[in-house]
Amino acid sequence: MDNLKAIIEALIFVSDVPVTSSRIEGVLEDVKEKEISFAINDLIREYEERSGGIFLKEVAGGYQFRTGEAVGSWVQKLKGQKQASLSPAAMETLAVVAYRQPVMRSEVEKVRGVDISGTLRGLLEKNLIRIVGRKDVPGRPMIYGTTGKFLETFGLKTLSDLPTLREFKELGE
Amino acid sequence: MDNLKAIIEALIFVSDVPVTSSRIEGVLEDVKEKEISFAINDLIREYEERSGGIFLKEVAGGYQFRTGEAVGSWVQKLKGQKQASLSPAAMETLAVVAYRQPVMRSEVEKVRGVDISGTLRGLLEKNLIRIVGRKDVPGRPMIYGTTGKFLETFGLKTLSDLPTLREFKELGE
Amino acid sequence: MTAGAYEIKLDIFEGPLDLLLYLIRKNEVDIYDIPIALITRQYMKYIEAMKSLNLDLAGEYLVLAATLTHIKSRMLLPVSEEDEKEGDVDPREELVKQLLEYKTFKEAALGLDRMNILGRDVFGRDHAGEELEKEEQTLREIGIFELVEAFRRISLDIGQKDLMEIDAEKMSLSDRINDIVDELERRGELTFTDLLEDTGNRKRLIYTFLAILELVKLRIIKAYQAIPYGTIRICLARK
Repeated sequence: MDNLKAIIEALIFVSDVPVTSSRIEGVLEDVKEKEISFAINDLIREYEERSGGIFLKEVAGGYQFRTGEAVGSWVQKLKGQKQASLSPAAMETLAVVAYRQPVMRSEVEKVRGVDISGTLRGLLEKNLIRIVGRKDVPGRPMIYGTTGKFLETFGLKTLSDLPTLREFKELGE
Repeated sequence: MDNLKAIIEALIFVSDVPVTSSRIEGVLEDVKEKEISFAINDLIREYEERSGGIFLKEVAGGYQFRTGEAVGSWVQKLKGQKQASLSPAAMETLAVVAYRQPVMRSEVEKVRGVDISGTLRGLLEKNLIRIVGRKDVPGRPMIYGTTGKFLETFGLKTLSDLPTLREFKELGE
Repeated sequence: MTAGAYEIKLDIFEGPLDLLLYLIRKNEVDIYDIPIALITRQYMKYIEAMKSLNLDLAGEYLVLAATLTHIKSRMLLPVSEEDEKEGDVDPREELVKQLLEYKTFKEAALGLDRMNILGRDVFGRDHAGEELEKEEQTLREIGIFELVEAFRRISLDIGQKDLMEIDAEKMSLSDRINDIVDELERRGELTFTDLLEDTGNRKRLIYTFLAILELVKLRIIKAYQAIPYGTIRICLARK
């Protein structure tokens, strides 16, 4: 493997968060942006073709190594305790925040028809959503949006990678 | 790649400590010890031949992925730029300064119940807080407040965008 | 049906709208043409079942019960001339709209759940056991939640009442104080009029004045006059 690809592979491997190409550029000062992006795409393709236990993925605006879906249950077994998934209620609140952001708590409650303080707090604690500011209306209510961790958790490159709401509307009818 | 190798690769990849072959055997109950050891040796050889940024190594009685020596200096460079969060202690000091500003050190210490010289210096160095002046009492103690960098770090437009404790409580505990 | 027949279903609903959707699906009726009398009757039975089991019935269930009853009564009324003039609105319209919207987001939530979730379906490397680098040069984006959580934590420890309520007005004053200090750091000296002039509204003017008073009191700024009734000049005290 050429040296550039080897370096990039190692940089992505050691990081605990998705590594952005600008961070890689910051380390490899003299290398052109284009060369770096070529090398990354080469690596992604190689792992894809090899079809092993790990893959290089583009998520949350960066790059990260992850295990493949096919081996997930074995990793789960190694890790022991089952990872706490989000409850359906939390997932509903998250869906409304994700699609309607920036959104006020009252708007989410109107859609779901229930009080959402519990799920909102849980999602804030898990760092899947965050307070993005206040709305310029009387009472200046807080507004919420999703985080980079949300993109990372759901394996999305950007928010525009979310399936459109229209797709779900059709599903529902 | 065959399925067994893919699983083993994933199991070793996800762990932060070397994975022993007996742990792998524990996950793959029905697979013979010999098959597992063959698969691991295959993987080691493949990474060796590929000569990329990461290698599979036998260390401390187990197996672990590590970056290659050739790329070590680049990894060091990335780690030097590591983005860090604030310690809980620093976060508490920052919270008191943010909500109570303009505030004296002694007031923060009274609230936190500990000496804060360390966290205060750290926050000043990170340019999250600053000295805004001195109070006109004996000893002329310094008064602290937050900076523009503070607002930027927390994604706030103004200090009045900070949630009040009342709002925070409404999220339930 | 007895209360027991509903019992098993109670905790699978995410709220009143979810229960309503379930009833519509169960009866295989058209969401755009809900037989309101039938659905209301069944809905009420669930509510009664919850009550008889002494379940903590969330207020939202009762609100929807009232809405359903109201729609039902409106549908029984003969259409008056006034209604005709208003375009003959179906009393169910608003509810159907709300249900459809909720249904879309419920599907979206299921869609999220079907994705490959990190930590459940796919895994990254565990970095917990690795030594942390001591150098902290840049700060990552930190959520305000962490900051408030830290503040709440200590407020609980201390239990001081005055710590508990920080109102927006105090923060607005802090904003103005910081603005003035910033401006003085940049320009060295300002006149009293400079500071009061650029204030667009009355509220801001008051905050500016209070901020100057606070800053003088704390000896963060110095205000001086060369001659009586002359220009008031303001500069930072620490320089």
